[in-house]
Amino acid sequence: MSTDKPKVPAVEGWFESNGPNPHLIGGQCEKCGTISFPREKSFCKNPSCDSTSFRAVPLSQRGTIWSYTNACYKPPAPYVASDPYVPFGIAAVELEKEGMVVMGQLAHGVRVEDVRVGMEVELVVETLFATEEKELLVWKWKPVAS
Amino acid sequence: MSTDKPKVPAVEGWFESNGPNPHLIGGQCEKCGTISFPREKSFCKNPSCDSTSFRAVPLSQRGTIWSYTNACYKPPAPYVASDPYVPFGIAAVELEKEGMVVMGQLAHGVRVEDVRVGMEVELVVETLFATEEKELLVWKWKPVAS
Amino acid sequence: MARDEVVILGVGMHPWGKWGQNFVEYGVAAARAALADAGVAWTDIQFVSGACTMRCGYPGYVAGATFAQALGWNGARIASSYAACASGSMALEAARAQIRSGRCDVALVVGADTTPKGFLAPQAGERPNDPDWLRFRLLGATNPTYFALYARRRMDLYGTTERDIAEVRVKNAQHGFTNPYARYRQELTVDAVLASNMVADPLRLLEICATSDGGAAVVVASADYARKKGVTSGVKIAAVSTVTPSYPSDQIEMPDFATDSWAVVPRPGHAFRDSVARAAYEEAGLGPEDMSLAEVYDLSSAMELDWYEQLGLAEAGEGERLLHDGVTRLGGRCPVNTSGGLACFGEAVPAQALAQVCEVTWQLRGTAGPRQVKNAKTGITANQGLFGHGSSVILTR
Amino acid sequence: MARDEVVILGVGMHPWGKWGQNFVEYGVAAARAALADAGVAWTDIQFVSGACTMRCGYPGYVAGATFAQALGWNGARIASSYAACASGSMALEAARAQIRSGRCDVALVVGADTTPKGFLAPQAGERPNDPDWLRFRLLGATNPTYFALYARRRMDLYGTTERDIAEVRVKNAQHGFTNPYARYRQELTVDAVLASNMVADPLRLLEICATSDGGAAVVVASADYARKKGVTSGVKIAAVSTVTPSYPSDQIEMPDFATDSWAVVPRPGHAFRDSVARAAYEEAGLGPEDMSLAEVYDLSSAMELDWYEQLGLAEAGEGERLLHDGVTRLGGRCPVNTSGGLACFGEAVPAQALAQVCEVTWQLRGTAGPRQVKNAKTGITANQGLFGHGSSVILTR
Ligand SMILES: [Zn+2]
Ligand SMILES: [Zn+2]
Repeated sequence: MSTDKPKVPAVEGWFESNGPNPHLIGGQCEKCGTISFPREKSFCKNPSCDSTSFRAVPLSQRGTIWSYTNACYKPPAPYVASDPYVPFGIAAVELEKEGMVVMGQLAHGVRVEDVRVGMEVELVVETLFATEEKELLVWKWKPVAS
Repeated sequence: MSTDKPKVPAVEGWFESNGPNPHLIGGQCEKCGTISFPREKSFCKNPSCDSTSFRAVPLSQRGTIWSYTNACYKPPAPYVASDPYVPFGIAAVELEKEGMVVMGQLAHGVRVEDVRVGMEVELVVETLFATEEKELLVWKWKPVAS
Repeated sequence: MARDEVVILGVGMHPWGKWGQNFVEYGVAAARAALADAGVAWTDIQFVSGACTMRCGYPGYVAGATFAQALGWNGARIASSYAACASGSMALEAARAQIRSGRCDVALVVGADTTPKGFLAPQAGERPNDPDWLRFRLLGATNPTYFALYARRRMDLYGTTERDIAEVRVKNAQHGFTNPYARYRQELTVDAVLASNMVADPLRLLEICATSDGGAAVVVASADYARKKGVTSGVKIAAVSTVTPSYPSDQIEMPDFATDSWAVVPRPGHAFRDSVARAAYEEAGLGPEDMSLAEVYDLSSAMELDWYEQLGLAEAGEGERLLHDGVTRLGGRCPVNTSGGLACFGEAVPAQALAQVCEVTWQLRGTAGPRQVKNAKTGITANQGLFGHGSSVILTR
Repeated sequence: MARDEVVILGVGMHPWGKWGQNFVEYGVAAARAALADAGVAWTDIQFVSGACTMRCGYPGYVAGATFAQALGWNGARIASSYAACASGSMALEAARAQIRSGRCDVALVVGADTTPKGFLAPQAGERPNDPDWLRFRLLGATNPTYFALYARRRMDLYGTTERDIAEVRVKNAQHGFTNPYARYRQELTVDAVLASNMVADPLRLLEICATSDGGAAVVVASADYARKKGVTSGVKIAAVSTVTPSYPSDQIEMPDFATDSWAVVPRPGHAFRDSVARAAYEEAGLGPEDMSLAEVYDLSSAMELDWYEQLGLAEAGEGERLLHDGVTRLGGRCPVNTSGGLACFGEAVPAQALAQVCEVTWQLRGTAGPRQVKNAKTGITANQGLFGHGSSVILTR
């Protein structure tokens, strides 16, 4: 999958892919501390809070699987599928500290048979798809090597 | 504007372009006689009529201008504009017998200065735009030569 | 706080299928059927409440006006409501509110759709601000992805088996088998269901609802108007719930990437989907034990098991028992999806919540034919549109 | 038939302009402003009525849910209404009906949009069944085409001059000059207007409204709720008209190619646009002579002259006299578009009917600053969405 093309995030500002500790970037309300993903920048999602100030915060790199599935058929556009199509897994992962569930693809090669509800996973960054010029990166979830 | 490419209507079943008497094709309710354009095929537009049967009828070739304007700027897609862009006129024409007003472009070369409310016009068929393979035809309104 | 009873005077549907016509035709056909059923002339209708479709261009966005124009402008006031799969209930509530506020006596509610084949996909174009576009782009997360997450969690937590899920599908096939409005009318075996292709583990092709063309319409009126028409024992609307979640919602919902966070504000006492029927029961002053039947939103067959519990018919994790005991089967205590459900209809988004109302109406009138629930007195519908649109209607006679 | 008064507790806007943000931000900013103005906490709102935008993906379609989620889920019931340019009034009526039917005491109505530059154009894709697509494809008929047809007919029938039309624009520039929410705040001369490029004869660039980003919100409540909040002399909703045409309609309407036919069924006694305000006057029990001001839909400056007559402020063909006599200017008997109108704001479709309500509310409260109408007691708004959506609101104090 990996090429010499430049690697860029498939979405701006949602995750940190450089360095040894890739992680999602959440927003934290400067008034009430509520965390959001994707990062809220305008209005706090806490209905009792009228804040409009937020800081970017790294989300936990590890969590536990809330649930999981896979995509046996090629998803429609705007998804850019591999050709030939290779099914991939998807997981919803609970982050304990943040008190939230975040979706992501399962890392390359991880099948639904390899995971179960409650299993510990960690965030990795992998290629989502490649264009002529570059590789588009996205966050994925991978079982923690035990 | 005219080429050797095959000429086909830009829309199916809205007007008759062949022969000496081009005309719009309306729908007439077989129950109450109400006329519609574009041709109604499913349900009568007369709220007191529950008919679902319609016949195709030719609409009057002549009418009087209800109002008119032009398009000084190039309309956006899906309009296919000439390049370079040439402004064109648009008229809403009242058909006496049918008791209705029908829009259409003004014939090539007819400017807003050439028409006025109440003026008699007749239907002509002209090229709307051309693709690599064919010319697309549409109905237009042209002042009756006096 | 109810001051007025609102009565269902007439219902009508256009059969579900893949007909290749404009959605307007299905809607007008359903509307004319409902008007005929009600014995009300179109020209007497004072308010037209359309459920929008986003797939059919401008006419779909302004569904109320589109149907009013196609039926022939009669000067009625109009509304066009959108709430994804819950649009029909929102449109029904809009009409009910007009009647209860004294602004009209009789209203027509219509929903219809023409749906493309395959996965529901976002419209063309780059829309990096639209979460519904991004979930396809970044995750390849289709609608079944979300249903599968719920199903797989249920399996891992409660021990639900693939066979259990298939049995829901088989039950609904048996129910819908004789429904003339259903698209899929064939009996199925558990083995046939389990032999169909996996789409999103653990959900198979036959356990995920298809996309359909279809239309449904309802004529509603004030009790006074109904009396003047000589209708004294009609079907009444006891409740319409159109609730949204309470913060923080801990259920991952289409098309979101993440739930709210419950780190700062604790989770509310009840989950969002539990609150949908709860609000309806509260308004009606009734409970799950009063329901003679239920029409629920089986986008996946597994989801129907969740609904048993969310409607209060069973405790959490007890849905399978209900199924196996035959409680939710025709002849059982509270048959679910007597129409055959989405399994036999497929989604026609703006029409489906109204189709549920049609089915419950026929059941309460005792005119449901071979799929009739004996002595049906009260029925509930439930569904949910993405972006937090809960929907539940309770009808009584 | 009115049983309950519905009160405008608060109004709020986000300034109109080209800000390049997501529409949700404008809506939430307007909502927070309206809540603050009303002194009502968001968590107390029981019903959220969103006016949809079709340009901003799924969040735009489900505007009610989108704003509710962005403000923080509070469990409120929601509606999302679409009626093109009349969407705001439809959303207001949805909220009013909930209050009048006793289903809630206080509701929030929100509309916001992000609008692209240039002509409003249909979404991409081939949609040969969609008249809104076909009018672009076959005729190159943009929105200004229709406004120009009305204007040119007026000129040929009534002798309206290009100068008359420009003078409407100049008046509205004078009105909007000091409005902090307006996008265009510059005084204009007739010569400057007439020097701007012709777009659709006889309409020039400065006489056709631009497309804008913007947001507007209104908090409405039952009279009981208002009293409990200590509000006893607030602005009240006297009428909301959301009528459709009566068959056969002889006015060519966007996006149609033709009118109805009046060969079989004779035309009704009044034209569609005349019926819009008429229905509002009827509900309010008031007439044009009672109006202290009006906010009308000047998609083109010429259209404002039509509205004078359609609102009953002048006989047909007498609109120009009203303008020249200064009746519709600040200081006149019934100033029109004191806000500056769409000429100074530009279209932000789902927000604009609500922006009209904001302006009339400020005028009736006497807080409109330099553009205050003296002793304003009653105001009317009027606009129209394509596909036959009439809209008019009357407010009183
Ligand atoms: Zn906060
Ligand atoms: Zn007829």
